[in-house]
Amino acid sequence: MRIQLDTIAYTNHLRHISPGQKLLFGLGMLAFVLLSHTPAHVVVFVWMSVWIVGYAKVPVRIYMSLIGAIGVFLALSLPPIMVEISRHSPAEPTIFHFVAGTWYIYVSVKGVKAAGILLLRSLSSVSCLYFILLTIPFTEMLAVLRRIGIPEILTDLLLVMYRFVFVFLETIGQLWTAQQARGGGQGFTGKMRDAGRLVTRLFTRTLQRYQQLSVGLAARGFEGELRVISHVPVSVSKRYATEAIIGFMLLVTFEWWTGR
Amino acid sequence: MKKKRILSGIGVILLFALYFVWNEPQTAYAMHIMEGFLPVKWAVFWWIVFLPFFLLGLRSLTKLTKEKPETKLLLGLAGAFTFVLSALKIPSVTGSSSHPTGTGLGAVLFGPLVMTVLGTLVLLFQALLLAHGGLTTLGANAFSMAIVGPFVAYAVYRAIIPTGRQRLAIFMAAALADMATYIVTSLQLALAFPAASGGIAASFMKFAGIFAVTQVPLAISEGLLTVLVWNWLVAY
Amino acid sequence: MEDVTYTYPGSAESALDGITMRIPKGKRCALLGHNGCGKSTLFLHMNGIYRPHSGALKWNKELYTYSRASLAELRRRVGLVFQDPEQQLIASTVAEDISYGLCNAGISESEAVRKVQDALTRFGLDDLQERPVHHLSLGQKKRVALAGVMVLRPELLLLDEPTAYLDRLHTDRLLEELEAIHREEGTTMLMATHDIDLAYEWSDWVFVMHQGRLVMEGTPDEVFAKREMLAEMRLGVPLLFDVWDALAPSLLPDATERPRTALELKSRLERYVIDNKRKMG
Amino acid sequence: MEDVTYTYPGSAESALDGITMRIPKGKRCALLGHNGCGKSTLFLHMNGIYRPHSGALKWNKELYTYSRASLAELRRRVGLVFQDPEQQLIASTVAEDISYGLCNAGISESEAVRKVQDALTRFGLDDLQERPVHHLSLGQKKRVALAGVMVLRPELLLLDEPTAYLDRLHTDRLLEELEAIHREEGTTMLMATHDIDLAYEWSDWVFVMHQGRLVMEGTPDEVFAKREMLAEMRLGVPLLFDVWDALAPSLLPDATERPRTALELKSRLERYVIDNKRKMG
Repeated sequence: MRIQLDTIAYTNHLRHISPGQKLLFGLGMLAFVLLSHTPAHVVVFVWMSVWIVGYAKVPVRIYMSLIGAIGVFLALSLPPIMVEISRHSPAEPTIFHFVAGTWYIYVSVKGVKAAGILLLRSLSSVSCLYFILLTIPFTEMLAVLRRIGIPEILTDLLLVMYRFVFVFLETIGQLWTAQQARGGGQGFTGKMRDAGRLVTRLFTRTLQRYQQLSVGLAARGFEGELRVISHVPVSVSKRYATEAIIGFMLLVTFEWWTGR
Repeated sequence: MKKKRILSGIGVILLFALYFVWNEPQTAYAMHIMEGFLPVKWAVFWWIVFLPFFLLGLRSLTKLTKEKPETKLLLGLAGAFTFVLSALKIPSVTGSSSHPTGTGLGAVLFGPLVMTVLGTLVLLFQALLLAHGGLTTLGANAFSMAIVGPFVAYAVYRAIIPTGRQRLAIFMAAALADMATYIVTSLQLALAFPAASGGIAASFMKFAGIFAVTQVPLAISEGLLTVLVWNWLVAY
Repeated sequence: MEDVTYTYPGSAESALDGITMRIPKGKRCALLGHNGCGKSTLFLHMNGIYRPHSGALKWNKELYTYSRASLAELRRRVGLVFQDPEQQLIASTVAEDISYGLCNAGISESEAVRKVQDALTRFGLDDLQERPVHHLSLGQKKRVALAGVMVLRPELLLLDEPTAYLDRLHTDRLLEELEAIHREEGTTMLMATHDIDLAYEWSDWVFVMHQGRLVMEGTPDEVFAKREMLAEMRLGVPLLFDVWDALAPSLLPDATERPRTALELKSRLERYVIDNKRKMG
Repeated sequence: MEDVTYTYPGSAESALDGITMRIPKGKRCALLGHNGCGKSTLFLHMNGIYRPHSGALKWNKELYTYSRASLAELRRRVGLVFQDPEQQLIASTVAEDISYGLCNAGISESEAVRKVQDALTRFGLDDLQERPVHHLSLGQKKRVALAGVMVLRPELLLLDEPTAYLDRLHTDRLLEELEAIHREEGTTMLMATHDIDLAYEWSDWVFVMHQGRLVMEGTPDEVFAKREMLAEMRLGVPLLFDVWDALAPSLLPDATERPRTALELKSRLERYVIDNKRKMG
């Protein structure tokens, strides 16, 4: 089984640019989004989309569906922020309101505005996150983490996890297929038992894997360290670096201009 | 006038019903606060609250793996296992599918401090491989899922186990860990977005009320599932 | 009557590329091809797990409808044995696993218990019934997987590389069991394999798949006679077939039937030698 | 010089029951036996992962000492390729994984990078080096596992069922690679398998294990000539061997050497047919 985002990260057109450069850029933009205001958010979203679709050559259709999924979720998270419930009739201008018993339920103009601002901020930070996810393969991210001095225990755990996440996804997919092929998944109790069996089988398989892996790695000279030599592209692209820096400076100016 | 009020009441109910039907498939995200959703001061605040626990967990982990290097492999596999569980759809009491968190079972098996580190790494994977949650909101999400969840599960399990009712202990541990996670998430959102009238308390009621529709059945489902798994594991 | 027609122009990965095939009822069929040629994908289509992007599948001239009830019915009729039994065994003990399909088919408990007992006896698993699945050997796991499928008495049995990784002892046992099933219940069988010697020895009808297409079908003699095509796909030709082709034209010009096993070849040759000596003498 | 003597009276499961064997240096050896006869356990002893309950192992006449340093040294000299590549691949990309053993051996980084590059080229993995392991096919994973072991240039290479689950195309490729390694580096090889046809075609020396004991050893011709013993263990006889035995006494009474591959058999038979015709004519 494959995870779409992971697969794209290995085939995107910015793959051979130094992951450090891309990570720095992505995180920098993310921090900028959190500190800036709405007009800048819109510009960041558009600019990051250009990086992702234009430079990294992620198919537009895939990118749109990724953003769409997040958008739907965000839209669904907004009503609790917009809707106000009060015992008193609203003091501020409202878009509409109901009276239910002694309760007033209303949506205020201010609330909608706040939700809109939040939506744009989220979307633009998600586009920064997607830039990181779609252009930096996990292995290279791990190499960067090692280099900046993240404790070894964490990088080792991440290495083992990353390797076996896919093995287990495969296993769970196969077990699920087998359950379907044998007529499983009928009714709530049936589904519940099937899910329970899946988890149980996966658990025993995990323990088996642990035994196998200890032996397999011992045979390769494992003594507590999981050191490998990562081949990480180091080419820092001047062209992209220039655009990133100039763009960032323009954005800061823009933010200063509009944010006053 | 009265008639109109009743009609509008029904309208509201219908609207909410529709909203929950829509919201249901999105429960995958519901326990996570999305990237960029929290204002910067709250994002930083939760990172600061989260870090001491994480570092404590890390310290106990380092000690553990120094003594027995193979533990590293076991924990890595356990992390992968938890991640895969969180990507698994389980049937929910309300009918459609939902996602288990696995923190309850993990805390009972490995202890809460270890689970804190593992849970955080699982959240990091969800952010990096699936774009669930985010990097700036990792502190807040890890606090609710990887710290509060496991500690509640562990405490509940320890509290009930002396009564000898193991299944109940497992069920409550898993279900209450889920509930605690969702309550903390609601609180985090309420703190960040206080209501115009009624402030934080009113806002908390709104978030908790809405999440309750999806998260309470899910917590019960996860509790049941964990008991089923536990039964099979104990039997063999 | 068995009648599966199936067309499916390739997806992005084009696992199956416009395949049309018809499985003859009551025959033992072999499906030959390399790893990744689409054999497993085809099986998952026949079992109704995957739906074709285009084209359609039929069962007894009736189209697959993919409604819940018809799928449940279909999966009772078409049994699928996976290559890796780890993948197929779901429950924790042998008896429980065999009962899994029965429970899903909604058979009453007393009936199910009886059937499970029958199956246990039938496949020589009586002693193992309470054993947890992860304590079994590979050969035993494969037997349990087969029992769990056969207990539903499917009309078509799909076997994905059933002998993969089994030693000869267990391969022989498995083939004997399949033989018995075929003899007693007349189940139609379709076995995916890349072992051409096995396919030659065992099957009545051979399909050859290559890169998602069905490239050949026919009786074993017909298919293996097309040496060039097989060589091109690097599938090879059964050893016995090769030997016979080298010998027969000159030694036994009037021989019509090919030997299918080493034993058969041996006895034929011995007869020939004796005949020859008599002629000479 | 290669000299492993090894005795180990059985544990509770008696996986190995007093085995004494000596692996001839520079030879390609096959270790035959059913699944679960103790082949894998034996390998894990040779690699120093398990310690015998009694008896001892020697390397070049020196006893295994099981100290940390000597174990590390031993594991560099004795490379072990597992049946399931998932078991020994740990890093996330091909190049990283191959470097893992080198890092453990404490080789300097620049040297290691060079060796990894060599190994990538050697095993035709250049195009895959940045590919994550989970995007590889089974055959590719096996190749990476082999490369990760061979990069340390072991003197003895242990292969546990290397052809399991591979189709003929990939089996052929793997055998070609082993052949090249053997030719160029003279590595001693010991391959556990239950594929007797493969063992017959490939090996210079054959060991047969049964229920934790070493029951036979010798050249392939010697071992496979003991049909009764092989039949008793239900290991069977290579098909080629069988066919040849059926043919040779009557057709080619003066033939001394047996053919080892189907191709060889075929050309021998063709020559015979031509000779025969000439005689007749």
